[in-house]
Order: sequence, then C-alpha cells, then structure tokens
Amino acid sequence: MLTRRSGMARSAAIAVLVVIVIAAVAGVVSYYYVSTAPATTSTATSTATSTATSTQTVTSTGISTLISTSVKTVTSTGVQPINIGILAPLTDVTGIDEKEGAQLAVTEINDHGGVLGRPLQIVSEDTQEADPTIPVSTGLAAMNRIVTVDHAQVIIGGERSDVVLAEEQQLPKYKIPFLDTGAADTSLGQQVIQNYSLYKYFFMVSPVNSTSLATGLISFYGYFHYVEPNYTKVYILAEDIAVWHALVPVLQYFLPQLGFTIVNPQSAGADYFPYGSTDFTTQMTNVRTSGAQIICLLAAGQDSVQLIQTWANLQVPAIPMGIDVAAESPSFWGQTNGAAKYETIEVGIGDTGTPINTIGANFYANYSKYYNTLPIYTADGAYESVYIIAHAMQAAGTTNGTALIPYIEKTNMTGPDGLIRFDKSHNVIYNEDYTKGGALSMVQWTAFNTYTPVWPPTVAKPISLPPWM
Amino acid sequence: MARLSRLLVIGVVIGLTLVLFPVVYSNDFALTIMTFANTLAIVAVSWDFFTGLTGRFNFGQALFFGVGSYAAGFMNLNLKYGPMLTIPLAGAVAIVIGVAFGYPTLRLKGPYFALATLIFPLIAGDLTFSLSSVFGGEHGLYGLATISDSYVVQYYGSLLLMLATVIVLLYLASSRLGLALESIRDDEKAASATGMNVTNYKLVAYIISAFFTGMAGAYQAQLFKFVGPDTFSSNISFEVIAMTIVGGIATIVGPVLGAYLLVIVLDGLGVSSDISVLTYGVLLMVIVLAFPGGLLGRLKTNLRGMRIRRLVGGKPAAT
Amino acid sequence: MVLPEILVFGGLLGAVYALLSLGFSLSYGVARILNLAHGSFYMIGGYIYYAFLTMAGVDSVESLLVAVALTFLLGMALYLGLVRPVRSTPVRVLLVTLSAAIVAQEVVSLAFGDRGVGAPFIIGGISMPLGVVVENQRILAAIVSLAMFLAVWLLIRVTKLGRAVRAVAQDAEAASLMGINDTRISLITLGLSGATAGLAGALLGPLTGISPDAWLNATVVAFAVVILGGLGSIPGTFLAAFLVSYSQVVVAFEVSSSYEIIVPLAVIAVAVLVRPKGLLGKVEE
Amino acid sequence: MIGPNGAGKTTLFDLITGFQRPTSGVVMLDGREITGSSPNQVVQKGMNRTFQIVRPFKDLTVLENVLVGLIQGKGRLTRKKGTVELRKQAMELLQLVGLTRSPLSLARNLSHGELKKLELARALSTFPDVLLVDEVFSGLSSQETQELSDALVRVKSNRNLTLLMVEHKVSKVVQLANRMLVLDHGRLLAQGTPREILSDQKVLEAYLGRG
Repeated sequence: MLTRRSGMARSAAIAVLVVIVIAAVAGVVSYYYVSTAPATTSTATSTATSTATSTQTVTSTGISTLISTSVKTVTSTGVQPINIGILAPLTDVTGIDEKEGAQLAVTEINDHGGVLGRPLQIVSEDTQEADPTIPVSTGLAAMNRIVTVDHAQVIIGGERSDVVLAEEQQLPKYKIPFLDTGAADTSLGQQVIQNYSLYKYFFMVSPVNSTSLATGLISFYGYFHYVEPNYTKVYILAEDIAVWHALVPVLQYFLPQLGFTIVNPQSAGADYFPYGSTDFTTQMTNVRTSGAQIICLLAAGQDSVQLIQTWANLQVPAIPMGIDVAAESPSFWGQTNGAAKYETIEVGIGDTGTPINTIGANFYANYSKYYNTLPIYTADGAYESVYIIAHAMQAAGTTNGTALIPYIEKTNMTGPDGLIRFDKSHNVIYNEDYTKGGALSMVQWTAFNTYTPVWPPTVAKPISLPPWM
Repeated sequence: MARLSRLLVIGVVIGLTLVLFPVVYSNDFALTIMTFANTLAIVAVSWDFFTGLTGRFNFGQALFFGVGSYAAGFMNLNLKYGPMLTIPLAGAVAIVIGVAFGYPTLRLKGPYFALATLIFPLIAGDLTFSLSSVFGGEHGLYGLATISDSYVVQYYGSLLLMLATVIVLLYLASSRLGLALESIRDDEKAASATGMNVTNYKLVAYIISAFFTGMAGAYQAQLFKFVGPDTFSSNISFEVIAMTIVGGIATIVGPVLGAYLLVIVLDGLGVSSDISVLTYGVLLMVIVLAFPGGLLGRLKTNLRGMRIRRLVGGKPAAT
Repeated sequence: MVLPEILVFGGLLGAVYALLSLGFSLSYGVARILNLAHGSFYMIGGYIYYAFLTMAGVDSVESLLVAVALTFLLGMALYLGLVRPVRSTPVRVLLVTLSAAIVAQEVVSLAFGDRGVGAPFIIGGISMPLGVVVENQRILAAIVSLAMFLAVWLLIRVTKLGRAVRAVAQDAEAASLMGINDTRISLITLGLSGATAGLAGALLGPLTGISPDAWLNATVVAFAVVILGGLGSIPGTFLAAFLVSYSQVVVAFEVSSSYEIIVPLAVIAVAVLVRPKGLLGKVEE
Repeated sequence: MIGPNGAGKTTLFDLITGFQRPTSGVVMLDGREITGSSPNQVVQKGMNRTFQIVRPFKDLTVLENVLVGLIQGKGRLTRKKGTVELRKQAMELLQLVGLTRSPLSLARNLSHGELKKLELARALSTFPDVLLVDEVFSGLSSQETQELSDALVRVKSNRNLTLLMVEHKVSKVVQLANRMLVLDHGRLLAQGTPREILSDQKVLEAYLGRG
C-alpha cells in the first residue's frame, strides 16, 4: 500500500514535469513572438538614420524608377512593416554579408519611402548550414520559424545545395517567394519546370546556375588558349558531388574542341575526391605525374583551402583555373597562408572588386562605408534580391506571395552583376555581356585580399603563372 | 486505478498532454518543433531498447535512421509507393541492414562492438556520395510525397508513431524478452548458463531497434519531402544518446522526455548550433557524473514491477 | 602504377598514425579506459599549435612543445575530472569521454569558428625521396612521430615507471598489492596518450588542416589501427598503423580517392570479424 | 571432487560445461557426446553449473534471477503454463535454497551468503540432471556454510539430480558426498568413497606434502 501511494506520488510528479516541459515550448514560442519584431525594427531604423547621406548616390541609379512610383514620404511609425526574411548561416561570413547586403538595400529603399507606403524590415534566422555537420533539419526549423514566427513575406538566402533543395520542398506549403543567392544547382530550377504550380516560388538570383558557370568557364578556357597557346594539358579535379558530376561531361566535351587535351589517368576522365577531404597528396602527385599544365578545379566546399595549400607546398607545375567557392571569400588568402596566389577562379562579374556599372559602384561605396569591409559574393545577391522584391511588390500592389510570382518573373533590372532576368526555370539568365544578362568573370589571386580580373577581355589583365611552372 | 502500473499512469498522462497540445496551444512553429521531437524520440527510445536493455553500446543509431530515410525516399521516387506504405517498408529494410551488420558484430566481446558501430554510419554516409547515381550525392532524394502539409496532421502522425513505438517497446521490455536482455546486460556468461542463446537475443533486440528507427527516418523523409546524407550524421547518433541519458537509460519512457527537453533546447530556442550542441554535451557529462540513473532513472523499478506482474501475476511476498 | 609514391606517402602517413593510435592503445591496455575523446587531443593539439604560432607569435618549435605540454595536462585532467569518478563502469567511461569530445569540439568552434584552420609549417620546402616530391614538413612529421613512438615504447619497456605500467596492465589488483599506485599510473598513461595524440595533431595539422570535428576521424583512425593491432598491444599498433595507411594510399592511388575512407574501414570491419583480438592482441574477456 | 589449488578443478568444470573447448578428449553426458557444445546447449542437454565467484544479474530482482532460468532453461516454462505455475516454481526454488530475502529486492543488495544461495537457485532453475557446484562454501561464515549445506541436502533429496561439487572444506565433502575424486595437476589422483579417499596415502601426500 505504502509503496503504491509513493508510486502514485511519483507518477504525479512526473506528470507535472511533462506539463512543465510542454509549457516551456509555449513559453519559448510566445517569447519569440514578442522579442524578434522590435529588435530588428530598431536596428533597421538606426541604420536608416545613419544612411540619410546615401540618398543622393542612390537616386542617381536605376532604382530611381522605383522611387518615383512609390510614395515619397512615409513615417514608419504605426505602419505595419514588410518583413524580408534572411535565411542563412548567420555566424558565417557568407551569412553575415548576405544580411548586410540586404540591410543596405532595405535602408536605401526605406529612405525613399519604402514599398507600398510601408517600410521594409529584415527578419533573419540562422540555418547554420556553413557547418557541414549540421543536419538539414536545423535549416528547415529556421525556415519554419522565419515564416510562422517572424512572418517573413519573402525569403532571401540559401547556401548549401542540400539545405536549399530541402527548403525548396517546403515552398508549396509556405507559398512565399524564395530568392536563392548561394546555391547554383541546376536541379533547383528543374523542379520549377517539372512542377511549376508547386515550385514557382523559387528563384535563383545569384550566382548564375552551374550550367552557365560551366559555359562561362569554357569560354574563358577558349580565351586562355588564345593568349597562352602552349598550355593545353588539362587535369580535371572535382569534388565527388552531384553538381560536378553534371558539369564534368560538358567540360570533357568542349575542352578538346578548344584545343586542350584532358590528361586524367582515371577511367572517368576526371579525378573525383571526397567532399571535405583533408589530404590531397594523392591528387597532387597524380597531377604531377600526368604532366598536366592546368588544373581544372571544381570545388564547392572548404576542402579547397587544404587543396590549394598542398598544391603550393608541393609546387605542382600546373595552374588551378576553375570554380572554387571557398576561394571567393577575401579571407581565403589568409586561410591558405598565401598559397592562393596564382589560383584563378570564376566569380560574378560584380564581385571582381572593380564595379561594372554605377549601381555596382554605389553598392560598393555604401557597403564599405557602413560596414567598413568589402562585400563578398553573397552580399550583392541579397542586395539585388531586395530590389527585385521591392519592384515586384510595387508593381503588384500587394505583398501576397503567390500574387508576386508573375511580377518577379517579369523582373528586368540592372544590378551589380549586370542585367537580371529570369528564364523558365526561374534561374537568372546568363550572358557574357552584362548588359544582356548576369555576367561572369575570372579573377586571379595576386595578393592579400585582392584578386585581379583576367577575363572577360574587356576587363582583363594578363595572367601570371607560378614561378615553378 | 491503483491496480494500474505506475508506468501506465505516467504514459497516459504524457499521452493526454501531447494529444491535447495542439488543441490547447495551436502554433505552427511549436507544432513543427514537437514533430521533430516526436521523430527523434522514436530514435531515442529504440536506442534505449537495445543499448539500455542489453548494455551493448551502439554509437551508430544514425545508420538505421539514414537507411530508413533513403529506403523510403527511394521507394517513393522509383516505385511510387505512398508514405503510408514506405514508412513500414523502410522499417523492414532497416531490419535487413540490422541483420547484415548485427549478426557478425554482435558476437564481438567487450568494446569491439561499440567501436564498430561508430564506423558503419560513416561508411554509409560516404557511400551516398560515391554511389551518387543511386543516392543523389549531396542532392539526396527530393520531391518526395508527403502525408500532409498540415502541421497538425504531421504532429499527430509523428505522435501516433511515437506512442506506438513506446507502447510496443514497453510491452517487449517488460516481457520475457526484456528479462532475457537485461540478464545479458548484467552478466553475459551467467545468461548463457541459463540456457539462452545470447547472440540471438542481442540480434533480436538490435533489429527491433533498427525497425522503429528506420520508420522514424522514413517519417522524417516524408515530412521534409527530402532525404540527404545528413541523416547518417553522427550528430544524430550522439543526440539520441544524450536524450536517453538525460531521460534515464533502460527506462523506455525516459528518452521521450529527454528528446523533448533537448529538441526544445536545440531547435526550439534556435540558439547557435555551437551553443546548443555544447549544451547537450555538458548535460550529458553532468548527468553521467552526477545522476547515473538519469533524471528519471527511478522509472526502471516500475518497468521491473510491471514485468513481474506480467510474468508471475502480482508481486509475491517474501518466503 | 605508382609504386614509389605509394611507398613514400603510405610510410610517412603510417608513422603519424602509429603515434596517434599509441595513446588510444595504451589507455585501454593499461588503464582499461576506452577513450572516445582520444581524437580530441589530436584536434586540440593542432589548434594549440596553430594558436600559439599565428596568434601568440611563438615560434613553431616552441608552439609544438606547448601543444605537447598542454595536451599532456589535458589528458591528466580528463582522467582526474571525468574518467576516474566513473572508472568502475565502462559504459559510463564511454559516455563521459564522448561528452568530453562533444564539449571540446564546440568550445573550439566557438573560439576558432566552424571552418578549419591551416597552420604554417615548421620547415618549408620539398625534397624528393625515391623521386617522389614530398613536403619536408611531412617527412619531419614522420620522423618526429617515429622518435616519439620509440621514446614512449622504451619508457614502458625499460624504465622503472614502465615496469609499473606493465604491472598494472597485467593485473591492476596485483599491482596495487605490490604497492604500485594505480591512480598515478593511469594518470600518467592518459597524460602520455594526450601528449602523443596532441603531437600528432600539431605535426599533421599544418598538412591536412584541422577543424573542430576532426576529432571523430582521428578517433576512428586510432580505433581502426588499434582494433587491427589488438587493443593494448604496442607492436600490434605499430604494425597496424602502416597497414591502415598503406591500404588507404593504395586505394587512393589505384582505385579512387572516393573510396579512400570507405575501403580501409570496410577492411577493418572484416578484420575484426575474422580476428576479434587483432593481429597481436592479447586475449582478454 | 577435491584437490589442491591449481589442480585444475574449475578448468575441468569450464571444459565440461562448454565455457572452454578441450584441445583433446571428449565430454560425454549420459552416453551422448557433448564435446564443444556452447554453454547454453549444454544447459539444454541437462547439465548446469554454479560459478566459484558468483555472477548474479545484479540489477535484476531475486525473483527475476530465477525466472530467467525457468523460462530459458531445460524446463522451458512456456506462456501456456501461465503465470501461476511460473510463480509457484520460482517461489519453490527460493524456498529450496532457503533464500528468505524478499524476492523483489535487487540482487546487488544481497549478502555474499545470499548470493551463493541465489546462484544455486538460478542453476537449479534450468532443471539440470547434473549440477556442477564450484566451491560453494568459499568465503562463507560458519552460519552461512551450515545453511547452504542444509540447502544442498534438501536439493539432493527433493530433486532427482547428480551433484558434482568442487570443494576445499573436506569436512563438508565427507558429510555430503557419496563418492570422491581427487585431482592433482590435472590428473585424477584417486577416487572412491570418502572413507577410502581419506585413508589414501597419495592423497595425504598431495595435501600434506604442501602443508
């Protein structure tokens, strides 16, 4: 009897514990309701005041069209702001610059009266996707929070293609536009074509999709063969991931036609190494023994940091020229202890450090003014995206996600990377000429925090080869 | 009422609270988080069923989670099976894998099994890349069919699966099987001296654990409409260990509460991964050092009381 | 066919693997401690070297010594603070070392970020043994590893302390009856395994880069080596280290680096099933 | 079976019950060869043993400790037999060995003497025809020794089985055993009734020689 009573007491106690646990969830969530909104508004307005000076520079750009149509003066007090959601790895440089780039655009737009008479406001959630060990579910939880708790009316962000693919799967549920500014995977756009009604919410703003990246790379190789006709032996070295498996055949088809010979010993005609490898002596030895003069490098992960160091340490007589996402961030030089010198990589033409148009120029000027650093490739993507949304909302006269889609599809706007238009797959259209589409550039690392454009010819400076070649 | 086992009382209380939750407090984000919690709770409970009862440490529960997810994704895309079908089938596939890995390794003495389980998910994770034609590499498998886009439906679905898992495993743990497993945990040699084939019993426990974990993986696959290599990540294996230790090992019910606690800390609060993982690392450390039985370790005695009642009908008095 | 490359790289890597695995084998063989946090010493060693060299501006050799010293202390701290209280129950030892590894990983990534770091070399330049181009750092790493491995081995073979260590390894109870302080021996053993793994990390870190989650792979390599050589057998560890490294390099060169990681693990999984006690493992229940 | 330390008594038990494989020779159990069978097979064939150092299921209750054997052992009390039968058998066993402690107390809380009784009860729970008892009296107080030998006497009378004991306490052996074997350095030194053995010269040397 005694034992039984104590037993009941225990179960009662545990029952209480459970209830407390449940209550905790409720508490957490309601906490989020109250806390997030004011926090970000205050930051938004504070930067807004600090950027009053930028008005002049901005109105002189292509955005003026937008401003003229929008209400000139709006007091953000009392008006319900439009929430622009930033879904990115906020503790990582890519996410930080992403948010700052978007914040810059928001500030500029709010200075000119916002959109539909309402100010824009950044809400952000951390997907932590820069850390490869973090599961997709973390990103999806963040996405859910940004929609259902922060009430974002549009999402800008994305970096790791598995996370973005998973996020794309959720769009039919949330029915709000998702502007991808990180992942270049073609399969993202394929979804839109195959099942438009479900996935029409997805748009790839920057970079151009991986196929276009390959196209750009190939035309660069053509140019390189013209300036350096003696370097023709190419060794294809790529991470063992699906996006590269899709690109390599394209390169294997076109490079020989441009006069190159692919010297890979592997049966696949390309050397695939595990994503996240740390030891590259095998690959670099194979490159050397294959007698290659060029390493056609395809790397999306941080592993290239180690790859390039091994390349430099072993003084492999072949120059790496290709796509290397990690190498696009300015910190790469430091990460590799300077080994990055001579590596030549593909970037958006807006990211070469030398702006191609006034918008780019102003973007660079304002960005470095407010944040005292140079933007990396995610920043201008986010910056452009905010303006795309602002235009669409202004034109549609609503913030309803589904209603916005046709207007986003009609986007015809100039940004730091060139003209922005979307194709059937909702990918930004690529064109070598930045006045006709999103353009690319090849840049070579030359010094700390600096790479110089070596392609397209319009901006090209001569390529320098490592002394050990 | 007084006749009911304490465990049942607790179970009912938890059950009711969870069933009523969406009615009392319907919030999309909270529901999503609770759905995650339910899914992970299934994995934690299955981990506890094998490791808690047999004492053989499995550091690779993610193996079954990933296998289940990919099996479900593969069947949905290529055979066009719906979630209702893929979830149990994924469990079956997990059983096959469980036998394939368990049969040879479970004979290993001492630490060798524990260490071997550390390896298997790593191999599987790498295979998803090397065999990207089948597993889609980093793309994983996407565009999967889902049961529903409604948060409430998904919540109840996961809750149903979770409660079913808990009840079944509780039943088994308090049965003759559970008794055999616990005797193996306490002394394998003595257990074999009672005439049981120790390896077979361990294998049975292993594949039961695999089955439910596989279904959990399949459930997440349809919830996300996506399966990626991250389903094999050792994070998952370690998380469920922490959850079980927090809730109390070999209690079957404890891991559920552990799962809720940790998921709320990790995803609910949305703190940075470093902080949240740090949190469960420290939590794990503190509990292992300070509360060997976990926060709810005392439930163990209830499990035992329940078993005794079932096997010999009521508690016998001293002789 | 690239025989010389396989010979050279496999050999150089094997030496470091041997050092990395030595402590893992010792702490089980002597103190019966299965230390899942062993790889953390490797990871932390790499970071300490990096931090002192690039941030504190200490010169490379000194940074190396600091790394060894600190990981030695960490090893002892791990034993006193976490392992000793739960020593009696192996399961809790596994758990507590696992939690230690998780905590270490997150503390490091809070301090240095999730992205890995690559520290500068101790000696730059390349040389060409057997006509294979190799960083001098890699050769140095191998030589130092071998030296350290032999040093520890001798320590255990010839010194008075070593005799005590072996006595404990044979039979802890008997040893304590003979007046040997089991705790002190375990303490030193964990310190040593920390220091050796830390040194391995500091030596290999600059070559492979080092990231907060590097501990898991390091633990797995150590485990693979030790399981192949037999828990607690030093000669077995030495032999197995080269088996693992060569199998990796051969696969990488002859098959594809995509299977570089998988194949050795699979090989080991099989080896364990065929010979659970390892190559030279001593039989224990 | 008696014999000086290191005579190989426990080893012989391990060989017979399948815990060690003999390198040569065969093990026969009433006519059938059982060489190299695993311990659980040996139990199913009707032979079981107790361990010199007791190995209880320490986190299980006393009751469960015997239930395992009743369910798994040669008796195989299936579910059909029902809870009542199982309970009856279990309680009988506990009474037989005279374990008065509450059947619901955890084995880890038992005294050394009680553990020895539990060990015996668990071995009996598999209904062996042959029971090997390994130094059951070692480390017991005279009080506990008495209780346990009484228990063994009860077992001998109530259960139809053969007891093979390894024992140092020669007095106890004389009291309990019908036949005695003397083992020394793995060889059978002598066998016969207790009286014959105690008057055997070789045996005295084997013991007294060592003092």
